[in-house]
Amino acid sequence: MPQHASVGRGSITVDHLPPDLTRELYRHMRTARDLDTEAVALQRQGVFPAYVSVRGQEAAQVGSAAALDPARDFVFPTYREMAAAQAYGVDMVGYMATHRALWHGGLYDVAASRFGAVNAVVGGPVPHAVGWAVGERLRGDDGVALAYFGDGASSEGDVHEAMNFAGVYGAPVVFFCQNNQWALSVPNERQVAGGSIAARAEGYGMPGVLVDGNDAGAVHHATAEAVAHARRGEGPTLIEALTYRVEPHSTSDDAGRYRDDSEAERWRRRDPVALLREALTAAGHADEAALAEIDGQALEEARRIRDGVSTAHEPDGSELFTHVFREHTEELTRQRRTWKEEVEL
Amino acid sequence: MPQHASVGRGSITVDHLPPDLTRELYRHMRTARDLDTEAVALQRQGVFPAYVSVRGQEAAQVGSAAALDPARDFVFPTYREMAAAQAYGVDMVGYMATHRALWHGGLYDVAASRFGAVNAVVGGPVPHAVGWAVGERLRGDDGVALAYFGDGASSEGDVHEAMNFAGVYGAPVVFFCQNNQWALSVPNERQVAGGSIAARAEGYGMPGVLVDGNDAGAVHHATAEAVAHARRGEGPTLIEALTYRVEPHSTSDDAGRYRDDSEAERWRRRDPVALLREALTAAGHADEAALAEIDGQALEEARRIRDGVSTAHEPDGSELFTHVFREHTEELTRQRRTWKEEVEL
Amino acid sequence: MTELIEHTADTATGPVVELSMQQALNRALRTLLSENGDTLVFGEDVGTLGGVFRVTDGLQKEFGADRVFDTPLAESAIMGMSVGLAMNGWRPVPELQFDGFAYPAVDQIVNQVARMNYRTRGAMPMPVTLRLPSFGGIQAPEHHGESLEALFAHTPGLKVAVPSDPGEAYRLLLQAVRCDDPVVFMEPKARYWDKRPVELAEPTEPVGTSRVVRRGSHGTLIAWGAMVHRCLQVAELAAEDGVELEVLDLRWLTPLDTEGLAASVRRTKRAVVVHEAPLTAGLGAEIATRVTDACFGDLAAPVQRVTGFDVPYPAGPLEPQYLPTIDRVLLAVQRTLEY
Amino acid sequence: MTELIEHTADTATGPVVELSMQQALNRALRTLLSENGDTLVFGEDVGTLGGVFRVTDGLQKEFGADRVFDTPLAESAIMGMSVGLAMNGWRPVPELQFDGFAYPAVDQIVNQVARMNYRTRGAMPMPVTLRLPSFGGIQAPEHHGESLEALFAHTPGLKVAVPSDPGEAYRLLLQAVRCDDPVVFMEPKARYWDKRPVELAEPTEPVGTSRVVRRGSHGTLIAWGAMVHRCLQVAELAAEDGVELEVLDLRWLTPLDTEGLAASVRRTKRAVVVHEAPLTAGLGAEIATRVTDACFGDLAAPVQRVTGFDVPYPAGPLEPQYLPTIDRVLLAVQRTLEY
Ligand SMILES: Cc1ncc(C[n+]2csc(CCOP(=O)(O)OP(=O)(O)O)c2C)c(N)n1
Ligand SMILES: Cc1ncc(C[n+]2csc(CCOP(=O)(O)OP(=O)(O)O)c2C)c(N)n1
Ligand SMILES: [Mg+2]
Ligand SMILES: [Mg+2]
Repeated sequence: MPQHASVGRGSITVDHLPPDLTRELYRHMRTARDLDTEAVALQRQGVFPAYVSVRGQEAAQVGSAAALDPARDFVFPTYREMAAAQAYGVDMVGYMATHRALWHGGLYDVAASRFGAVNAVVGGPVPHAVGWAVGERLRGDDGVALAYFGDGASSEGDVHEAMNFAGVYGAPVVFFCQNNQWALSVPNERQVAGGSIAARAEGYGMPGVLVDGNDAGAVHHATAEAVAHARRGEGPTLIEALTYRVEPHSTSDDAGRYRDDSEAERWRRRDPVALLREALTAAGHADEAALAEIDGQALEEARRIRDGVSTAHEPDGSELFTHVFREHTEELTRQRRTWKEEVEL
Repeated sequence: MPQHASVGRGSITVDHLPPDLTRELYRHMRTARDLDTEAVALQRQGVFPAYVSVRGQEAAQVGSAAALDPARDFVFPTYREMAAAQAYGVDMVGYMATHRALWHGGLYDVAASRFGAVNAVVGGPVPHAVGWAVGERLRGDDGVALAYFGDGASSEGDVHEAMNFAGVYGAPVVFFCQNNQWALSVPNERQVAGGSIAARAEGYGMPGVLVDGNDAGAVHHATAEAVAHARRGEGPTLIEALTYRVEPHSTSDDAGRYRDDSEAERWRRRDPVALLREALTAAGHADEAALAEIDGQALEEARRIRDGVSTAHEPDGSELFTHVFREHTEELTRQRRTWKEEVEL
Repeated sequence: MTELIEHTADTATGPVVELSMQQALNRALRTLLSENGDTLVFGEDVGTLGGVFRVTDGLQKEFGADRVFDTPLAESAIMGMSVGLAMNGWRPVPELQFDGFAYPAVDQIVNQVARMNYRTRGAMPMPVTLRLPSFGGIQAPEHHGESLEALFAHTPGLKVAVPSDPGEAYRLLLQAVRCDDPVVFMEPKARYWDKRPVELAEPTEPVGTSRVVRRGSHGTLIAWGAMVHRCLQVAELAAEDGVELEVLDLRWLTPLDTEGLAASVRRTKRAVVVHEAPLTAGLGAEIATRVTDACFGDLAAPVQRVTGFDVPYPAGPLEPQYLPTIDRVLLAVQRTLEY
Repeated sequence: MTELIEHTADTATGPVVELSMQQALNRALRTLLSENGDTLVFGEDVGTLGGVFRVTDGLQKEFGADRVFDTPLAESAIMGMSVGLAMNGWRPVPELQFDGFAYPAVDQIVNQVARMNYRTRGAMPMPVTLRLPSFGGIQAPEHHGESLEALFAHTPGLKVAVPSDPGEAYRLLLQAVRCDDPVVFMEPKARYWDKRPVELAEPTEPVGTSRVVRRGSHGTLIAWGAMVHRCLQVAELAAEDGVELEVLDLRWLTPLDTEGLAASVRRTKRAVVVHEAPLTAGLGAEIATRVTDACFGDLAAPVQRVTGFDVPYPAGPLEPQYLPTIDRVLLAVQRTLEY
């Protein structure tokens, strides 16, 4: 089933990809990794009330997001797509604001980024991608929608409805499932009947692709093919990127209660960032000096984002009322007055 | 894919089934057919506010329901399972009461019949079947749940969630889809991505069976196998019985607005009742005299049911309040008093 | 007898035609599809069939299957698709076939449609109008007679409109679809076939205003949808006994016209609110509370509620025993008068 | 200062232990699983993990994975499965992980769980207790701070309970699960970790009764869940100024204790209802209406409501500006006193 299997558990290859692209992938993955580390620290320091780590999923996210065209495509994320946002060019201070709980959904410009607001409803945004894609085709444009979702989300009715709609309408959607093998405390074998999410694709008459989610090059290739397929008007594709959530579900979670860390430890050894770094060297796409320079830039960028989000202004309480409606109501004006008199006082 | 294909569009065979069983199937199908005719007439006479015909689907319903054991299994119907109810032994006066709008769900005893209340939410009862089946296995009993649903229902999130649950729990469920090729005005090609509901089964790791839904013997065989499979503890099966809704969606519908009657006409010629009648004769399971006798009994039974439902008492208004709760509330007692004083007055 | 305030030929500024509500809605959709190429109409059976109530009759033929189309049978995806279409610049007008089948879509409506503009701080407006054939009175099957207005009115980010006659239906639908906020447009099924002279003119009264459909001084009947007609019947009967009732058609449940309600009740000193939904936590409570708050010193009696009972919506013969009857409303009027 | 009415060691008939609400609920589930072999506990992450709030901690180990189990991630199926289990004679106690994720299950809750007993005329009772971690106050992500009580209270066929402290949580959960009707059991997340002495005794007060948690004569504060604690803080402060407020913990939202409410307000003549949900069409309107109806002649001022605003539940720093604050409740008290 995997159409672009990696050459083995111990190494990957990026020989099939242009050197500058692979260096870009590496830069984004490295930045996301460093930012993830900073974010966990910010949570420990009490700056973030909670955080969901993307560690170990950088290849799946960066490999896929980098296969899109941020000028015409559109991404529909869940709550765990920090590395995808980074690769796609989202304002990361605005993105991380959601983890500081400054604003549900984040503070980046969703319209300009063409990257949906952080969405906490598991499965919920998947039909949005289909609607967006249907709208794109209606207008005769060639953008592609990519919906991220998890193995747990695959159980939700909305994901089925969305895939069926996409199949019926032949909509240009890439359903990108990061199967990190856990949905909070529930492993695949108690979540996914039949054991394969990619295998569901056939039932909707669309291609299903299983890809090594820790192999950035393989993910990129699979996604680029699916995007091209959709752009040509040939309809949706379902990609299952097999990866692993090496951290607990979130900083509030205690993974020791439900899984043996040795499993996570095995996957930590298949670290996608390290794998890509080695592959870059092996392919001759970058030498140690070039990689060290990227590492330095990534760390600097991660720290810039960290500082930005740590010092961002809290929204004013009046913002409670600002965006409820486009066309304001007297009732909310009255309530805003109450707020001003009673709460701000 | 069809595991029990009929011998051709023009005829079916029942050679593989016991003679008495095939006569029973015929008797139920004939009764359902006659009752359907009576029901349409009752609607025209204004006795029923509306009616949903099962004409053309008798083989799919009777063939499947007769493969169950009404003493230990449980059926979860939609709103179009009159023939299944008839074959399963449900009190048909009580069943038809739902079409006279005497009580939503019908007036038969759901617990004693082991046949769920008529359910108007498309897809809604499918997860109930899974819950019932999970409960059956927890208790160590060997009953099987059968959920009926339509091709349209296959698009609902609930049906996906139910199949995934059944797969994960290995629950003894038969998912029985009557693909009558129309969901109100929407044909399969605009409803079912990929074109096959049975093909979805693989994605849940369960057997998927496509069967000729107008071949009562084939349906019975396929269902009996699925039931045995479930009873042995081997989990769920998805059966797609390909049939056709030869009548409009309901008596309120005008099918001429969305389909050419010539298609329906072709299917009317594949009438499942006539096909079975011929097959019985061909197999030597019944001669013309025996068949005529069954025809007479069926008509008599249909008329008995018609008369029963036509003359059934309307429920008293106080019944509005009787079954809201098992443990009564003062508020409802008060409202019942209001009703008595203000409405009954 | 007091005057009956209606948009009729006398005050008309547009052509007046005799239309049922279902036809008036169809006309409004034609106007909307014509005037704005971004408007899309879709849902179960709205295309080829023209909808089970024929509200979308002929629209696919006129505007093409790109603009007016059938969906597969999945309510949550219909609303989810609406979100995505709106994010891509379209103005979706989805239909959910019946009130009771809005429940499977509640997550998308409440968690997504209603708050996407908020979540994105205005970057992703949701000019979605959900057309929802609603309420009871037609002896329909289970789940075909539900009143969900309290749920929608309680959901921040949604607006809610309910027409009570063909003319209102025409004008309110124009306003709803043109509004850049999501609107739940609840169509009273029981009034679909009711014919009236309709002025095919632009709406003139702002979103969120109620209207007085009959003037009176002894009390105010407050209603929406099919209950407006019932209240007019009550007022007619009461007038025979010399009791002059004002009838207020709320028509916008969000935003709620608190000032309009208060102005009427301040004059009449008595109010009865009538709705089909069950009593407890129904919108009647909100209205009673607002009226009481605004008119506390003026109220001669507590606001009365005449509503459905706290029971699941019943089948055929029980339906008239569940819905507010003329008698029950008259009794409530009597209670306020004799308080 | 007036007396504080609490189940504490003084009145105890069972062993008294110091427990958080989350622990008290865990104890109640152990009691329930022990006493009735038909009771099943399931939901997302309730098995191996013991629930994200640890309410089901240790239960799978103690009662086995047949009785306490994880489900796949699908709320509608969790409630749909509950219906089927109940139809097969079990007593399901499903959990939906957070309030905001009850929305995908609304169809099964409203159209199926709430009316299966009705639809089958008593043949298929639904002794389902839906445990729903609810309400805000913990700076959680979006959809983790919602108040759905108005929707549930408006749904015929459902009962709704909300504990406000550990002892109440223990007793109410016993009552809810033993009840043969479906109960939505809303657990105030903000109070999960609040420790109190809990009497592990049988509930003695019937389903549907409220309780007075503090006596007073100048006005009644009405609340449920975490807002009960807030009202007690308000009463404490008011008492310093010589204003004695009664605090009424509603605890059962359905059936609603109209008589208990009226009895208190008839004495105090003033009422303030406090809830986290948005104002419009919130349950506060129902309570205000009932109180007004029952105490019309006695009320010195209209019933005041202090509630969340009509906006989507906000993120972190805005949360305290959204939820009713002590100051806002005090201002409402002042308004009623000065009316
Ligand atoms: C509809 C819904 N139900 C429940 C939750 C609570 N929840 C948050 S994340 C999660 C697990 C999701 O697993 P998966 O889809 O595999 O994504 P992952 O966390 O592994 O990235 C759950 C149950 C939710 N956010 N949304
Ligand atoms: C959840 C839901 N949505 C919409 C409807 C309205 N409706 C009733 S039957 C029907 C078509 C169902 O088609 P299918 O599942 O194929 O069953 P069939 O009528 O062909 O037996 C629709 C849309 C409904 N009853 N329930
Ligand atoms: Mg996962
Ligand atoms: Mg069909």
